[in-house]
Amino acid sequence: MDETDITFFKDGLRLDGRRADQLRPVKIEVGVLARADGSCYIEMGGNKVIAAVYGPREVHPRHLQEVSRAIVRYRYNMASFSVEERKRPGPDRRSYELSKVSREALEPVILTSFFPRSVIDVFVEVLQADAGTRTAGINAAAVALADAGIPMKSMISSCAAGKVADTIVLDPMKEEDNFGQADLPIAMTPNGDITLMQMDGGLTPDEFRRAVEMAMKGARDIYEIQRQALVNKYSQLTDPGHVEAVVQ
Amino acid sequence: MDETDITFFKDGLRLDGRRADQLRPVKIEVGVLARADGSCYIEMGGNKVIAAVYGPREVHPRHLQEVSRAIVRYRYNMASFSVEERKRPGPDRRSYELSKVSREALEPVILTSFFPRSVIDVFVEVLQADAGTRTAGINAAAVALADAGIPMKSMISSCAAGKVADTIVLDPMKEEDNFGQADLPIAMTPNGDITLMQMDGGLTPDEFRRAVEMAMKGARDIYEIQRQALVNKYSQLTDPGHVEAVVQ
Amino acid sequence: MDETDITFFKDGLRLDGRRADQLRPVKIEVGVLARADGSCYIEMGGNKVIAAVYGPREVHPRHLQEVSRAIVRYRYNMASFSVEERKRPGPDRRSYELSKVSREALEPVILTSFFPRSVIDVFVEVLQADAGTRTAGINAAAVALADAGIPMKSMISSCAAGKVADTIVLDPMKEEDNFGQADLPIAMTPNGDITLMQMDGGLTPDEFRRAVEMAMKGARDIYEIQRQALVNKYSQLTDPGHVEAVVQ
Amino acid sequence: MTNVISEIKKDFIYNLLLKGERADGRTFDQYREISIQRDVIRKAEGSALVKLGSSQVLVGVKMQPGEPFPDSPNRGVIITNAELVPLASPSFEPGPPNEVGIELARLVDRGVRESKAVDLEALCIVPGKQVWIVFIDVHILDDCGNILDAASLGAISALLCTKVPASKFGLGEDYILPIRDLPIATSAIEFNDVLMFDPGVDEEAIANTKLTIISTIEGNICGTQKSGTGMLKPEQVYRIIDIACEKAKEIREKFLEA
Amino acid sequence: MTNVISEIKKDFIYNLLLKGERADGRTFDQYREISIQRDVIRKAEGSALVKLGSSQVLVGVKMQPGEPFPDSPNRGVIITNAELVPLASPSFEPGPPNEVGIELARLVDRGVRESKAVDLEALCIVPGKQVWIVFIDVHILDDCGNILDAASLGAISALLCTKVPASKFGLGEDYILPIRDLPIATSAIEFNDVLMFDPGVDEEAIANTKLTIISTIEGNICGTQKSGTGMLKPEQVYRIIDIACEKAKEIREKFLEA
Amino acid sequence: MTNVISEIKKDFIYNLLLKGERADGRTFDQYREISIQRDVIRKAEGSALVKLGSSQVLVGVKMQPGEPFPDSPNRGVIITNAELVPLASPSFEPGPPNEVGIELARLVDRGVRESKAVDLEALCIVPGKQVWIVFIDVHILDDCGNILDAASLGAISALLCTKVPASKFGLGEDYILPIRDLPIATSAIEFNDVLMFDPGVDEEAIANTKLTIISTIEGNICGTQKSGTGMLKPEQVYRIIDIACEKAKEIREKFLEA
Repeated sequence: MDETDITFFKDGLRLDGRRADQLRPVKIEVGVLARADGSCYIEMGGNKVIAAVYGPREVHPRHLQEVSRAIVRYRYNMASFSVEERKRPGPDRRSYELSKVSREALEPVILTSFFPRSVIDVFVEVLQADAGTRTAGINAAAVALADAGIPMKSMISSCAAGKVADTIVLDPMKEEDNFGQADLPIAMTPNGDITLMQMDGGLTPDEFRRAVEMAMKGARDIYEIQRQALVNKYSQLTDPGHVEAVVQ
Repeated sequence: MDETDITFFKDGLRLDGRRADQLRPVKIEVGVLARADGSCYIEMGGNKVIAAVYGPREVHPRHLQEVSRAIVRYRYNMASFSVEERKRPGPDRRSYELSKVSREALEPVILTSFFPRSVIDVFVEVLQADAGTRTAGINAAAVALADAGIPMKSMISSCAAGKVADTIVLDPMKEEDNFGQADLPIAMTPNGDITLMQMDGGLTPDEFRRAVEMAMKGARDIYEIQRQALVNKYSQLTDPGHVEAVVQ
Repeated sequence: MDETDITFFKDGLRLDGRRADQLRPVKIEVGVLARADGSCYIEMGGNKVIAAVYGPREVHPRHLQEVSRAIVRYRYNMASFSVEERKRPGPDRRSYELSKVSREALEPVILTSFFPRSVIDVFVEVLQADAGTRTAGINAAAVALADAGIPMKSMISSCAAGKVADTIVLDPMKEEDNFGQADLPIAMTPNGDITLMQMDGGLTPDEFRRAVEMAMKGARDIYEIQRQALVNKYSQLTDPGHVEAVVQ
Repeated sequence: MTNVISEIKKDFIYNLLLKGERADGRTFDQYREISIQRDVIRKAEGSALVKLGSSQVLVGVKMQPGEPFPDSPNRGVIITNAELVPLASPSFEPGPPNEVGIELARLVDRGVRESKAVDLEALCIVPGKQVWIVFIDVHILDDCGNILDAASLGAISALLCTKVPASKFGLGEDYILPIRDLPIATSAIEFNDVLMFDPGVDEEAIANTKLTIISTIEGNICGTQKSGTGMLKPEQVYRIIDIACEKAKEIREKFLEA
Repeated sequence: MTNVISEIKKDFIYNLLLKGERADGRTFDQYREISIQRDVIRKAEGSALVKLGSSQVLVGVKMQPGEPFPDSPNRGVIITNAELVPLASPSFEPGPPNEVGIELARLVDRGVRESKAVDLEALCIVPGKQVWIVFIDVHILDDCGNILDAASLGAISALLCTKVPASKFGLGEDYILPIRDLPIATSAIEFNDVLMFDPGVDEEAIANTKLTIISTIEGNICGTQKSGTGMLKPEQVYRIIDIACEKAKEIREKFLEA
Repeated sequence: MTNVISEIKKDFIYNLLLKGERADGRTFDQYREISIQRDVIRKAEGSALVKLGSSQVLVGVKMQPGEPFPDSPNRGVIITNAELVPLASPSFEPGPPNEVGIELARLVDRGVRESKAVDLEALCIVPGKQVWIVFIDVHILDDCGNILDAASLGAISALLCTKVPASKFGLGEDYILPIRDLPIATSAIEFNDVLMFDPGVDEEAIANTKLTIISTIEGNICGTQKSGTGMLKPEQVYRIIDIACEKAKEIREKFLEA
């Protein structure tokens, strides 16, 4: 990532008018798919991402079964038309890595021991990409897990911080991601336990701390939106017990 | 498919001297392979196609097994040298589609419930292609199934009709297929039950009916040749029972 | 392989100063890897090859199991940086063939019936290539098998002979291999039972015999080095029984 | 458990059919509610989200200059791909398209191609050298039955709002992709001699024969495909064609020509 | 069931061998009946259907202009491929060539290449830019044993009737591909110190060692390959070579030089 | 049997950890013995064999001219690949890189790329046309734990001795690849609130959280990655960062700046 002649700030505000510590608009809808056991659609800025959860269900092929717990699979996939230049269908090296770290971001809160020998499948489709698809995907996937009634220790919320023009900013958009100095996505529980942390670019140890703290603040804001989306869906239900359990 | 300056008819006859409703020469040989359980070689015009049947036999991998019936697999494959420009070995999207519809053309008459948990494999190799390889393949495969002693409700016969220079023609050859206005391959039982129907190009509903009827007429003619080929092979046998059953 | 203007001999010696029937320097180290059950590193001239043996162990996928014996797998692989022009990672057609003939060179001496339903995996990585990687790989693999304690009827030793400037030479190096007239690699037991024999180029039947005999002489010399390497490793052990058995 | 439920469902639908009814109260030739949202993906040159009852299909069109095929040097290229991603159905699996996905993509492609909806000659930039490549990418989001009709409708809808991105490649001003026909695919299943249009996913599960008819503005047929392991009488074929062309006309007028 | 039959067959052949006999009455160095039909595929530049007893192999040769390899800018390119399609044997599986198919293709290729049967320099069109690519495609149709010898014989037979399609590519008139040598592969299996040439499929199943010798018009050896998990004494190798060169001469004179 | 032994091993290590000890007597932030041999592969432009305790990783660097990416026409290209060949561990399988191998390659790549260790502008030959492609190939030979740190150290070590093969391609004289930074990856696992650097393979098996920090000469952080299915408190992250930068400095000074 190179700095270029781009002016990232004008009158103290970012290219899209945000303050340094401000999220892009977030919209979350729960239960948007009929076939999936749980699903969620999210918009974070220009990102449009949909997540579905299937399971717990039987594992194929069998030899992947674990005797004492459910395995979790996570498939991050970009639609061919989701990016500026058409992407060839199918997974590439980037999507394999993102699938791995996203799965590892969610697995710590899933009570996999409840479902030995089974699988919980999480499928994330990026329909439109605008920097931050992995965090959007994790946010949608966590809500979809709750919507599917998968028992979880807590919600997971994800957000990135970045560095542009030597300033730490929250939730970088495309231009800030492409030409910025660093990107640091995290995912965490409402308690602040970190389940995903990646970073690339260049940060001093002090900047690193400030970026982590800003990303955590963003994740907490997103958590409120996730919670509200689930409450909205389940508020009419007579027994919202498992939802409460999820978002405690 | 575009019309071009090609003159498709001369003195009421087609480029190869056929009438509009005439088949190309057909030659069928039964039992041409030693290893296969049943086999058939067919020439339809310039097409040279060979079919083999293996089975009923064990299914690998196991998870494809069906508890109440045999599964049927059909693999349509073109030899690299079968076409004008060398084809890369291995299946392409076209051959996947043709394999699917060809399997679905034969499966309705195969008594799969006789052989639970097993597979009937049909392999079709196009050695030389000249328009109509899918219909030739189905015709050969149906005879090979009979040759393998697979119990069938009836024979399946396949033929295409086309439209060239606004005329409906039977069994289009290469030039008519490449530059014609429509192609409509069908497969059917001797009773006229249709098991394959595809079409591309442009036909009015009325032309469509006439094309279907012409293709059915062609299929009936082919059925006679299939039947004769089987009778020729099995006429010396003391107990031709299962052949009779097949072609009745 | 074409002859070119290269002068292969000067004062009766080869480009690297060897006599026609002389091996390149050979260095063998046993037990160089911690994770593998047996391992061996070999240098033969400029070749640097490492072999590992795992097993007998469980077979995956299951359907490859043999009820009465262990199966043997052999994977010959070249590191991307092992050759002049970077090689794409992963197996190519050449490595599939070499893996097959190398496996068939070792399997005759492995007592596979001792380990029904299991697999003995032999992995060979070519780290630097300089003509003769298959023979180097087999030599290393045979020692690694012994190091893994796999019961064997005898050691296997491998060497090539070639023809350059109408002369039969032992253990061709890169230039002799690229521009020579023939290459004949063999593998054999210390008793002279041949387990690998390939050849390409052009040899009269008489030259063929002389090349086989020269290659067998080379293999016998390599056998001594293999034996010594194993003795060196196991000489301190109180019970060197299985080593003795191996190299007897 | 899932299988038991699905067997019960099948029996339920089966018994309804014998009484001449459908589970959701539709008549046999009635489509579920259709909605089309266009231009939903800003990064695509054209896009459409089609809902057919609960089935959801998103189609994106991307365009870029590229080389023509040697045998049609003056014509643009259409490449149609379908992803039956595992998000959309418990029966879809990750991996490259299987024969079901390939058949679907090829049928969508056939409708666009054989109806000559896109003027390929108009997509030539430099004869023999450079033409527009039109990628039609079908992304199935929720398979509640009859995704082929939805995908086909999504493809023509997305093409209708596709803007040729000429300026992005220094090839003049952007312009709307000219569309000359509006092919519509309509599919029916046959069961016990009943013909049902726009089958839901449970109806698809009990019937084993489907016929798809793709028809044009003129009321001509530009593509058909029988799928499934059953048989059809010629009269059934003709009956389906008659209704299919009528249904296609209704859908076309209501959603594409409005 | 199949396996039981095949075990009985094996025992039968085994017991015959111990008596010095073969199941079909042949002597140990006798080939099954050979037939070669050339030019059977009109779409190929050259083709041959070889029958070796019941084994059937079809070889097609296609040619097209293409780029030379950087390290041989003035030489044509030979690409040999073999398809062991599942039609030919219950033990062949669909999918890309496995190690058996790859070994077969590479041995056929080795015979053609190492005997210098095709004058690669003569296949240069524009030095460094354009040369003829010769595709030799081996299609196994029926594997009743010893398909390698049949494939190798098919390849040279197809090459012998290959017409270089120069006019099709605007490169002058078509001409017969010049062939300078006639490599013949002959294979023997070893069993109980008996050497049997041209093994049938059941004989292959009981022996576990095979040696293939490819020899030229001059009686020289241009390729050998031991395959299988057995061993051979040097004397056995030399014995096979002597007979192999003799057999190759007979086949060459009878079928290729006639 | 293997599994029983490994369970016993795990218990042993677990119990040691509870006592504040490691199986091999190291302190929690102590690395195993490191050795680096450079230029071990003559055929590579640069190479290094790194031993980290018993873990062994060989990295080779190859360079060749090629085309730049369209969006960076004046910059060289780095392509990093990692082969977790089955020779190195009973848990590695043949085949294309899985997600573990891909993650490792991408992290090694990220260290080199984000630290700007290689001056990509200096690798431009003809702007927009020809640049140097740098292939960094990581070959894991023996996985006794923490192969990422070893691979990362191997990559920068191999780059440090890489000679640009200009003369081979007629592009002037060979020269040493200029290196501007020395990124070092240091990884720690968390277990029961204990942070252990440079985990051995058994330690990796019991902990389920790892954090990797890649730091530069300046002491800045150019890459981090949490892996595994556990969680980390922010304070743990900061603690790891502090120690990691210190450890990286020690390793850099001892092995790369010597």
